[in-house]
Amino acid sequence: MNVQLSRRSLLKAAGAGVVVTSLGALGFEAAEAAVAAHVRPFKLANTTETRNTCTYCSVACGVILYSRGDVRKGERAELIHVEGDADHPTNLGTLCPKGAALKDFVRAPTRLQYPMIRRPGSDRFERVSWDVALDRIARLMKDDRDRNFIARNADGLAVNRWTSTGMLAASATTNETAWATFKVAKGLGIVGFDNQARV
Amino acid sequence: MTNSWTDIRNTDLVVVMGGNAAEAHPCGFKWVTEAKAHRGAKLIVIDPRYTRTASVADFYAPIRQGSDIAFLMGLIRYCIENGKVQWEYAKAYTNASFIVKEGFGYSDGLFSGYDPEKRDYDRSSWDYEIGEDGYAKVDPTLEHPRCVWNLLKRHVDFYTPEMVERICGTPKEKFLKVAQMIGECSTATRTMTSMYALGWTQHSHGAQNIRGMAMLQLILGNIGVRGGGMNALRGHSNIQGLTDLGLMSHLLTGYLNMPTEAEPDFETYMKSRQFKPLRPGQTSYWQNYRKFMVSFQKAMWGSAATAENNWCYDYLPKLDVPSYDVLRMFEMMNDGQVNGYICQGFNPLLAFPNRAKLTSALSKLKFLITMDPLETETARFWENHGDFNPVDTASIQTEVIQLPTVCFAEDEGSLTNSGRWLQWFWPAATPPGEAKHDTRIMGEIFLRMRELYRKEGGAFPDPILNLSWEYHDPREPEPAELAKEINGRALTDLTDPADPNKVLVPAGKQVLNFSQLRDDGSTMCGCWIYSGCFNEAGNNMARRDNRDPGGLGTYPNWTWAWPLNRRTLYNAASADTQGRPWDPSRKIIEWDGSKWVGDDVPDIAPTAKPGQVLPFIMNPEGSARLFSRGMMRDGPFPAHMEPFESPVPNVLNPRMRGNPVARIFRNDVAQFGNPDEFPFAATSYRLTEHFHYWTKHNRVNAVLQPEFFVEISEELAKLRNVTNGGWVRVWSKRGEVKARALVTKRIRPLICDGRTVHVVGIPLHWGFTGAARKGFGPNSLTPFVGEANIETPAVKAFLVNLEPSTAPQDRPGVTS
Amino acid sequence: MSGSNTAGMVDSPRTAVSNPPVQPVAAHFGEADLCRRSATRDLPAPQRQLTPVAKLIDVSKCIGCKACQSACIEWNDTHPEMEHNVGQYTNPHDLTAEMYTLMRFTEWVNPETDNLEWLIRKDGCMHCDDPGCLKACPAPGAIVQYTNGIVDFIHENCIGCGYCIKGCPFNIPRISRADHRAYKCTLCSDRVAVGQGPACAKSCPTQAIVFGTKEDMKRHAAERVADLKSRGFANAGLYDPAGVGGTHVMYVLHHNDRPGIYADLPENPRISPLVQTWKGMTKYVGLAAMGLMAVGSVIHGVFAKPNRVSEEEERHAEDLVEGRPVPPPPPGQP
Amino acid sequence: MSDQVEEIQPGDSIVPGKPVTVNRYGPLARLNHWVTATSLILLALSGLALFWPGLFFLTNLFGGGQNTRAFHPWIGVLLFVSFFVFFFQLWRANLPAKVDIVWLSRIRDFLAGHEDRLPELGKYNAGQKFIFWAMTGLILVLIATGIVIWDQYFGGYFSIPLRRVAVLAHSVAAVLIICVFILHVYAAIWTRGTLRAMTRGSVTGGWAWRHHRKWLRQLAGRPGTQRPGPAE
Repeated sequence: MNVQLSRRSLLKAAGAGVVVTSLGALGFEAAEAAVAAHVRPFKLANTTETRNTCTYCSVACGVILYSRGDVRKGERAELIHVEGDADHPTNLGTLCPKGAALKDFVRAPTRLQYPMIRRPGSDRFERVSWDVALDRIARLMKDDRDRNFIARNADGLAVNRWTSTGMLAASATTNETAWATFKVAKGLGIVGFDNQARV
Repeated sequence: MTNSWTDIRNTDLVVVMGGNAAEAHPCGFKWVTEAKAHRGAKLIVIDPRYTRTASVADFYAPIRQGSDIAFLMGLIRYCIENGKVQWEYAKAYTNASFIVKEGFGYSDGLFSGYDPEKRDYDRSSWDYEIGEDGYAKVDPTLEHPRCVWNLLKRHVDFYTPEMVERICGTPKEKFLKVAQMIGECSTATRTMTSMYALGWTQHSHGAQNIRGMAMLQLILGNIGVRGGGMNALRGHSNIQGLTDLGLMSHLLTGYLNMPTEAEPDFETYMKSRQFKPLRPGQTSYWQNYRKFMVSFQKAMWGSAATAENNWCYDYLPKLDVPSYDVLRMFEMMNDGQVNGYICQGFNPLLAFPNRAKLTSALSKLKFLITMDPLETETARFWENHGDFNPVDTASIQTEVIQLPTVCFAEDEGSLTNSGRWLQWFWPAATPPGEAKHDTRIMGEIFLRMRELYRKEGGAFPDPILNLSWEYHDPREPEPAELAKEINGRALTDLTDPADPNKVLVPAGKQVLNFSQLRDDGSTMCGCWIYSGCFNEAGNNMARRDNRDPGGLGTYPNWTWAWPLNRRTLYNAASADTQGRPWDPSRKIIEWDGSKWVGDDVPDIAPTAKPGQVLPFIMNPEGSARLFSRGMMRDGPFPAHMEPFESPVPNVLNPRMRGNPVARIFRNDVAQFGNPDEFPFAATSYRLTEHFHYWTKHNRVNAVLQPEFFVEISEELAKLRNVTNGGWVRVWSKRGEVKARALVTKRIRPLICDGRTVHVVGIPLHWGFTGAARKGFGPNSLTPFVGEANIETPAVKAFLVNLEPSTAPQDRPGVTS
Repeated sequence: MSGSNTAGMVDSPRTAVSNPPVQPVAAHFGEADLCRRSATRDLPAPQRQLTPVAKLIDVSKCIGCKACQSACIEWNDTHPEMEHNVGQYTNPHDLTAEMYTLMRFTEWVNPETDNLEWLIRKDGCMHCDDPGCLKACPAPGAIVQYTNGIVDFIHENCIGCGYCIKGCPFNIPRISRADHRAYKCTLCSDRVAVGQGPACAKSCPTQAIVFGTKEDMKRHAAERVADLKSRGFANAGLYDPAGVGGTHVMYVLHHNDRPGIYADLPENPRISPLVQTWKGMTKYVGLAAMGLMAVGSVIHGVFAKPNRVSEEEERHAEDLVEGRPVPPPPPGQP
Repeated sequence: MSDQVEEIQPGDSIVPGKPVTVNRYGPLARLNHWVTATSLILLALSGLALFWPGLFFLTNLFGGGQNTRAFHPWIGVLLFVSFFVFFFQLWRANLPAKVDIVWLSRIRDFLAGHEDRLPELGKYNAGQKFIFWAMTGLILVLIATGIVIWDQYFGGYFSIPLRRVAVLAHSVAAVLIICVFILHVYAAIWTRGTLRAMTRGSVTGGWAWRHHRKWLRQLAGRPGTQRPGPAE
């Protein structure tokens, strides 16, 4: 973290101008005079770089994610910056206003963290464990499938349709996730199965 | 896209119509500005609004939303009339010379065989005359009155520049300027590219918009060449991939189709698909359908799929309707016929039309499961947010389970971009809290259900119990494992048909690509068009060699493109009937006397002689279709159709509303508005500062475009006493929104058929969750009707009314 | 990136030819390369002259996507406020201490063609060769200029007086309400110092913003101007105003004959004569005046004998008070 | 301009004795004077520090540049308030009179110490009046322009061109007021016996007889200031 940043955040914490000015009186000025006239230290020093692809549109710009920590080494890693990949033939390192701010998408305060259940009629979500959530889902789905599965049509023809539960697949998940999702959904006989391509 | 993003740099003329590339795909648009700067290319924008793309265009022409077909047919008429046709290409590579059956006809905007009761056509007359030899009859001289070329000439004759102006509101001289610029691209050495997106697809006649331009491109000889093609700018990072992998109601992987009730057994299903060539010596690649289908079924059910049980053909659901698309599902939901719904990274409450109907439908569910990295309006559809989501929470009995997933930064795998490049990426961050990979969630749900079926039995458990699920950790299949499955492998030694002792692929090894797939169950392959992405050479999607030998933006060794790492589709059409490139300076491949060579993978058998084997190998004709036979529900030629909500009647046939064969549900008809009540023509679109409903969660993008607004002309503002930056209420037959008014010179009233048409522009990025200010989406207003062939919601042209108003109110105690 | 420059198919000058380093790198320039330092008289002459750099903003290629704003916020970790929509695309509505660059949108109907032109200009520090902010700054070392032309604010030395605002011919610097220091575009001096282009230039999707040596940028601008002229923009040209000694942020304008239409880009920017006088003459004349005043007094004090009250005058006063006769007022006085 | 200037002000009075003393300034006036004087000095120091880079080191007196920038305007406000309280006490006695012209025309005699050649003066001579009105005018200019360039609170209210005019005017006015200040201080020192007027508040009878005889005569002429009673 470079001096100016730590300084500025400190100031934010300090808030009021009075506090700020008094910092001067406390000799804060002198303390930083040393680094003063130097350009800001380069903030990507000692970060881990990872090749990734922008999650938004289908130009699929190459991006480099800079993080503290390295997930490949099993460490906890925190994303600190995102930049276009200069080696990528399509975007040549450039990014659009969305891509350039990918970091704040990943670190949005509204990122979901825990499974939640909203009970019928309730006005709130309640946190539950993954096991509770997944068991509940499996049960709800099986019961509905068993109750409403259409094995044969009027003419006695095997049609094996499950129409009373539907699924919308994501548009930003990987092909690999899509294939796994496809297998499960079609395997269960879900016909109301669609994705963003329709929109 | 038939071409790649980087290929756009090779064009001479960019036509952006039905899209807004600069705004929605800025980094891809770079190649337009490069072509302008370094090839002297020109850019034309045709749009109801003067967009960001228009701001850097050489020429801008306004058009009324939904009237594109008339404009495009007008262009074709202009080209034919003024000899702006690449004759050698059009004659050799299109079905211009094919003779159409007796009985095919067209009048009052309708083709032969229309049944108003069924709202459908009997398409039997829309086909070629077949000779005794079983081949389609052709007249290379193009003199036969019923040859496609002459039918086309007659069909487009109606669309004179005057008629175009009358329908589209585009001033005649502006239309002619566009036509003249486009006409220049009919020579072999000038190419034009078409960049379009949802501005064309989201109409009840969306597919015909695109066909219109495709036909024009064929006439100009611009398909298969560098700097040409039809380039659909897909919206999401992997929407192409999910479509390729068949995550749709009517599809299986690689554009194989879901069986229907009309195909009770495997052979019947097969018969209607292995098309025989319609002309001598043509490829008709779909003859390999069976290999792909069987390999796919082996990938699904492994050893359970045998020749005896038709490779588990019965396990596949059989459709009784064309598709259980999203609109149909929400209609059924609203009817109480759907109990459960799973939204994986999807926010239908804002994405689909008629929000009031969506809310009512979701409220009738027993359970809703959402998987997402972010809060979504859908997961909280039951939560009251005052005007922004006026629901009675207590009365909604839906159980909602919200599951946190990772996002790209914490995930690994491949995404398929608009140019069909499959690009592998790696994780960089630790997921927040307890967020999990989608693969883990799907795995866990599947394993739990399989376990329940093992223990309890239940309705037709076989496809579940036998689903092939052999992964290192069944709870969470690894991306590489899945990718290898998609590529396919040999299940037994694959021997050379010529020499049984020669093993081409040993059992258990990855197949090289789909050319090695078999229909005898000896191979498995998840998605044939992706076969080759992860073979014995390794993960080709992870390749990062960005060298460009030809210097024309091919990048053959950068990741991997489907099919077979081919970068330009139909590239065999980039050479003439002798195999010489139309434009040597933009060569893709050429015939060296014995085989095709060049820096892209030929889109034709490597040794197929030019002139004999035609380039459009997926078609039984071998040529491209100006006349699409019975392939489309709404006509073999595009004919002008108005939106279901239009400010003017259809000049071809005033009794015709919208697309005559588009599916509409009874209750929705009552919700169509008329111009007397809703005088203004609205359209919905994206802004460059935001991505759908995602970036409103991002503080930076929220700062760059903080608050919902609608764009109107100075004239309309005057008409309704609206002040710039003030609040307005916009309402349709289906709902209302309150927005800030942005009064602009970039929108101007159009004169269509003698009436003034005011356009209202409604961006779509706001909701009631996230960092940006609370707002509405246009889907509170849009009609619940889909495209006639593919059911894409028609949300680009509808009617609204507008008046000054007060600010919307959040629920008591919340200030927004 | 080898590929895309072959076979005569050159693309635009590339701001980022390589990805940023992640291993620690020493800055390529620093204190020793200052050619100007605010409120500092005897600044040691730099030992070397860095190649002048420049950012070229080609307004004719700009699609107004705001990637530059986004990249700027992210690189500098600023937190601009979320405002309201007030009927315009320009957001935030003005430069702030947290928003160093801004797309300014102007809808202009060209009187010659009657066509609408959507003029979009990226506003921000122009890095003048003769920086008014630096001239006006009273705090030693708060504003510096490197020999490559970058004008940088050294916030630790800034006292928040706002003189830079008065000195700037382009109305760029903004004072932070949080820490009372002036902020503006640094031309990403920290990136340039390790061989990377500014964040905005790197992100720019259409490469309307490019960065390089000033010479290269002028050459590239010439090509762009030629292209624009060929497309009918007879007055296309390069905006590199001489009034401030030229700038290290330049514009290619389709209508270089009237910069004013691009959200009031100054026709002929120069440091205000008022500021010149204030920082020049006033300073010297003023000090002289005060000096003379002091010296004059001293001299008078030395040569003229002090103005003392005599015994006699005390007596007169006593007499007056006691009522004894005293000298009368001189005639003609009450 | 008239001669009917009210020379005597509340609090002015003679105290008989050897020597006679004359009360010239009450405690409030003196307090005002010194508050004003102190703030003027602080303003000069902080102002010069921001005006002349060579004097920037003076900011250390205030705890650094940030503090100097923050304090200077507030001291200015203090000066303004304090001076104007002072002003309302003195302004009448400082109204110009005919005699001031005569005095000015013979300023050389004054500087040479021949006050006997000058007409008898009231409480203030023309020089003192000049200082009084100069201070008044300049302080008004300084506070007005000061507010225009006080970015922390008024940055948004004034156009940049106006702020440029203001900052120039502010510095010119500052230079002038410092000159006036020097003049004032020197005169007080050169004219011996003056300082005690602002310290003890009184001067000697002789000082009054020499410099402001008319004022003294008027005081003496007032009932109650006659010779002491028999009690002495």
